Amino acid sequence: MNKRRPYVRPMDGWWRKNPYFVEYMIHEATALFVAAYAAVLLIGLLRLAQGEAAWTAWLATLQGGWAILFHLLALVAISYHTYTWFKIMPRTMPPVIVGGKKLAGWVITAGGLAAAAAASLALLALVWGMAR
Amino acid sequence: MEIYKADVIIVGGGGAGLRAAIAVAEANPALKIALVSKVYPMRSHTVAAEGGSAGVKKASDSLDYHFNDTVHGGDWLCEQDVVEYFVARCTEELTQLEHWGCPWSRTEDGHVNVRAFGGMKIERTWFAADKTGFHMLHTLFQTSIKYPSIKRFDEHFCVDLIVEDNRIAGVVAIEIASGEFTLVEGRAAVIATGGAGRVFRENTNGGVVTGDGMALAYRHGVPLRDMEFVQYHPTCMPGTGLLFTEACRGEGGFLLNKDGYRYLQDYGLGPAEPTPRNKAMELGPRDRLSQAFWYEQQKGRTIEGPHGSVVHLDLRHLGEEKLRERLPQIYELAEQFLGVDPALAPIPVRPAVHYTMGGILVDGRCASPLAGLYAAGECSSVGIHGANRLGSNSLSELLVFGRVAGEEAARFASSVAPAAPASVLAQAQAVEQRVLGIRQNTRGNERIATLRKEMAQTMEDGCGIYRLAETMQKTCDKLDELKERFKNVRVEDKSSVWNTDWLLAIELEYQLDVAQAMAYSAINRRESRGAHQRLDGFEQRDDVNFLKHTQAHYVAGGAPRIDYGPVKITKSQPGTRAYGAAGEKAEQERKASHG
Amino acid sequence: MAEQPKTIEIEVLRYHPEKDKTPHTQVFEVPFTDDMSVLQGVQYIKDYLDGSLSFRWSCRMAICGSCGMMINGIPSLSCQTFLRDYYPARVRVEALAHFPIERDLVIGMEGFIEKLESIQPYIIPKEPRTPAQGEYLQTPEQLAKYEQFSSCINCLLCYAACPQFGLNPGFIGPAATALLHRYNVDSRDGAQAERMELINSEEGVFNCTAVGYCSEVCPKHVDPANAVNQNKTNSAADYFLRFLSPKGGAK
Amino acid sequence: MKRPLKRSNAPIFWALFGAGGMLSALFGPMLVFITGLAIPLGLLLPADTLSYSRVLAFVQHWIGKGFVFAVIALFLWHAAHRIFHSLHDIGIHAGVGAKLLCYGLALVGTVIAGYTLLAIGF
Ligand SMILES: Cc1cc2nc3c(=O)[nH]c(=O)nc-3n(C[C@H](O)[C@H](O)[C@H](O)COP(=O)(O)OP(=O)(O)OC[C@H]3O[C@@H](n4cnc5c(N)ncnc54)[C@H](O)[C@@H]3O)c2cc1C
Ligand code: SF4
Ligand code: F3S
Ligand code: FES
Repeated sequence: MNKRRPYVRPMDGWWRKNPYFVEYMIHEATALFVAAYAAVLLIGLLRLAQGEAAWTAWLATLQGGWAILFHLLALVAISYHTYTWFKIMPRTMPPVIVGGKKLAGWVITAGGLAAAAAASLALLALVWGMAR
Repeated sequence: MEIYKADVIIVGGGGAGLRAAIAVAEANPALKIALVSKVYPMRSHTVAAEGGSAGVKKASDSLDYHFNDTVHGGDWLCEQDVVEYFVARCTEELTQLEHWGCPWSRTEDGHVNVRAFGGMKIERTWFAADKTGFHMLHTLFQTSIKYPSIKRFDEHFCVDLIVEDNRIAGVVAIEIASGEFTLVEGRAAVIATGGAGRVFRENTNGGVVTGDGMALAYRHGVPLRDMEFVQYHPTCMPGTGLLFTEACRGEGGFLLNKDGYRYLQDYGLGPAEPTPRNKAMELGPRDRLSQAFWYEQQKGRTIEGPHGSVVHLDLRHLGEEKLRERLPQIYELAEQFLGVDPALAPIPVRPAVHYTMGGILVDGRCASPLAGLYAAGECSSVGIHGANRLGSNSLSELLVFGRVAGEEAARFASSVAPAAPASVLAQAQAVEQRVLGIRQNTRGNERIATLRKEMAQTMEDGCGIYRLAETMQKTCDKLDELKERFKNVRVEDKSSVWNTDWLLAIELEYQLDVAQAMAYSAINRRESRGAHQRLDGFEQRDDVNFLKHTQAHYVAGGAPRIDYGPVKITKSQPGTRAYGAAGEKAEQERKASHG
Repeated sequence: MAEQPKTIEIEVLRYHPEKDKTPHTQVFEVPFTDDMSVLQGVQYIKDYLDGSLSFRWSCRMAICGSCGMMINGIPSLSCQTFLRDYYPARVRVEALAHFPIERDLVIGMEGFIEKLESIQPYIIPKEPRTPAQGEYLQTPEQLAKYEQFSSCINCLLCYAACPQFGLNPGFIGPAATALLHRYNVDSRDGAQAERMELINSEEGVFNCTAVGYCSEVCPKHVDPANAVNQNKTNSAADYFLRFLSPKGGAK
Repeated sequence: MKRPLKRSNAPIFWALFGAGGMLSALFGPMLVFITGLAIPLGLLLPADTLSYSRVLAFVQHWIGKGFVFAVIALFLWHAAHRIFHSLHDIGIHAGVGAKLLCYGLALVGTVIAGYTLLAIGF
């Protein structure tokens, strides 16, 4: 008679048990802000389609306290998303060989963050240029 | 009891066992193979081998050189016809392993690279960074998965062989996960259970290296040959015994005493040169290096550490970059276990038991005197190591003789009919009762750990680097006493599932048998040769009386019976074993006299 | 001895299938020295305090892969983790997470072995060759492409680190994928397409949400997360390109 | 594994997730800053930057259309994928339901954005 009786441990609350997982859940949660921000833009787009008055009204709502607060939080969350996105990049990308040597992880992360900074500046410059 | 009907049984999933299993599968895909191992194959101790595996590779090298290095290194106690076969097969086997995916280190143009190793005249050691055994074992294990005829019994602990009509008929194993017994029937069996280094206190071996297969064959009347020859490796971690591979010295490491002096030059291994020269100084053979350590210790020129005397292995001059590239694992071991950065500080080292040269007596085709029983790898004594193994010969041995054992076992299994199943089962049930008895014994009061520690200590005392009749006798007596006390061993754990307490007790019994064979073989060899060095009037090699193999025979309830067998000499007459400048001179003279 | 010998407390998660319904913890006092690994601590318990404690170990040098345990909640090789890093606090030792506990610190490994067997972990040569023809040429650069992925010791720490494996034990998981990838990128091998089916399947790489902790705990710097995630790209390419290629990619 | 293997259709969602993740990592913070903070608060940029005519012109150009569509759709797909997995992570195995909800919403958003952009014309 076989006396084996393997015990399977439950997974409940696993994400609370290790700081690494807590961090993971936080960066996953940034998706909520990405979604919400996309929704805000979508509403803006709909308002735009409805004509000038609707659009201006939408712009005005963006000036409300809650709207500002939301965008502040979204800014933090999505910036954090940017940071973590490039932080795991070395883990998700094929190795980059430069001069016979594998590029170190931090170089890739730094490169990604630099690209994000460049893209942001370009975007800002573009909008600024259009506005003038 | 579960019954599995195989054709060929292989006990041991290390390098030798896996190579044998593949050989059977390739020789005859119709044969059913049972591969029984007490650990998952990739946990076998082959995994720990660091340095490399020998096979003639360079144009400047030759089979004769490899032959001579091996026979001289073995102090002429080798079976020379077997060595000839061996050196001729190494390169093909290593190449085969390359085809199976082994990540050998390469030269710039894509060929397999070779490095220097102790006692080897020309660089011929194939290596995969400093994880050679690891890569060989995983390559073999993963390749074995390709063959559907290999049925693995992982984590099955073999407790006995079944012999019927004077030939092998099966093995009995415990499924560790359930504690249930399995009878594996078969017409041929290969034992590939590895060495027995853990009968000693400080050793480089893994917990699984307990000589089980040696004891199994021994108890069934197969002699253990040359068991007194136990290799000390000169550069091990004090305390744990973990190994710093010889490759450290092959790459150019120095051994220094407490004055920072390369003391090996005082022991006929000089001259001391800044870069490694084959067969000289730090690249001398292991027995000589370990012996030199012992003398330095006697002279008070070693360094005292918390785990005894040490000397320094100095790698600093090689620089961090080279160390990280060529010896990455060594680098990490030193950093983590000792807190030493080898690029900045020397590593404290001392000799520890490393390898059992002797083992199950088999002929050049790996056949033991018991029909159908074969052995390969460290558990066997096929005759290539003699009185002292050269580093990097044993990994090649696993391949060459693992294959031979597999092919021979396949041939034998195809040539005979199975034994009568009823009597085989009856025997197996008797084995089950006996082995369960060890667990169920409630009267005992001896702790397993205590007996084990006493055994390991007495082996170190009596059968260490240098030996004296008096201490060896003490060891023999102590082992007799321990065997007596073993009858009262207490297995605390009475349960079935994963009862490692029980397995440790069984292993201890195997170890005591093997230790006895070693100690009695040692005390009876009244000469000094290779790894067996005496200081009690037998300091010289004695070819007149002892150019022969010791054979220890099991005697139930008593001391082993020792007798001797001849040594096969083909083309190398015993000469002086000299290294360093003296060795080169001796070789010149030998050449000159041959014209 | 002038100094009072020091001791450290080791808290062990025990489970005995023949007696216990669920695991429970037990605390042992173990003599402490500076150079003792957690494995040595646990061995001390077995040798002198409680012979019934079960765990796997062998090499003591971080290469055989048997001694993985959760040490203070972190998947670790116990032979390579030192008590001095916790002293004087108590150390908690448990069986590797996400695996069934067979007993005490011993986990069931069959699932992993099945996965390993399923990935065809052997060279299926691009151009067959006999030993007489000598070795395949492989430059150090070609070797470097797979060497890292070939250094996996099957210690399973990465599985104990991967919540996606915990949530779905069918997931092929980090180490097996790393080994699969090791063969795919070996210049001698020509069977990437055959191995794709598994990568693409529901047990395959898309179970991974790039948690990345697997690579964090890997004692051999295999970076299994990298193997898994590179194969997402490969799999996606295979998924979309099969419509283009006449043979339809992997089936 | 001997049993038949079922091909996962995850690559579609994963590709959208990855594209959205990359786009939001590169432009997300600055977009939020511009539309949500700089303009409403009159920081850095003139208050009329997003005047109706300007935005309309932008969205009527095919580049602008493309950008707006990509941002809204890919952000949604990225988020949907992550949220779907996180539900699984925290033990809500709503299975098909959760999948439909997450990806369904993303799909609806995508369709609305596409339709509206087309409706706005060129
Ligand atoms: C640290 C170290 C470094 C080394 N470096 C080198 C080197 O650089 N070059 C070189 O040539 N040699 C080296 N050696 C020696 C060489 O590695 C070994 O001799 C060789 O690996 C032994 O292989 P094996 O297959 O005979 O046994 P192992 O690999 O030890 O395998 C034994 C197998 O038998 C099984 N087994 C044992 N008992 C039982 C039982 N009762 N029931 C079921 N199964 C059982 C085990 O599970 C295991 O699978 C080194 C040795 C050590 C310890
Ligand atoms: S990938 Fe790393 S952590 Fe995972 S099993 Fe292999 S060695 Fe262990
Ligand atoms: S932790 Fe698991 S989720 Fe992926 S990156 Fe590693 S396999
Ligand atoms: S005991 Fe081998 S890895 Fe720890």
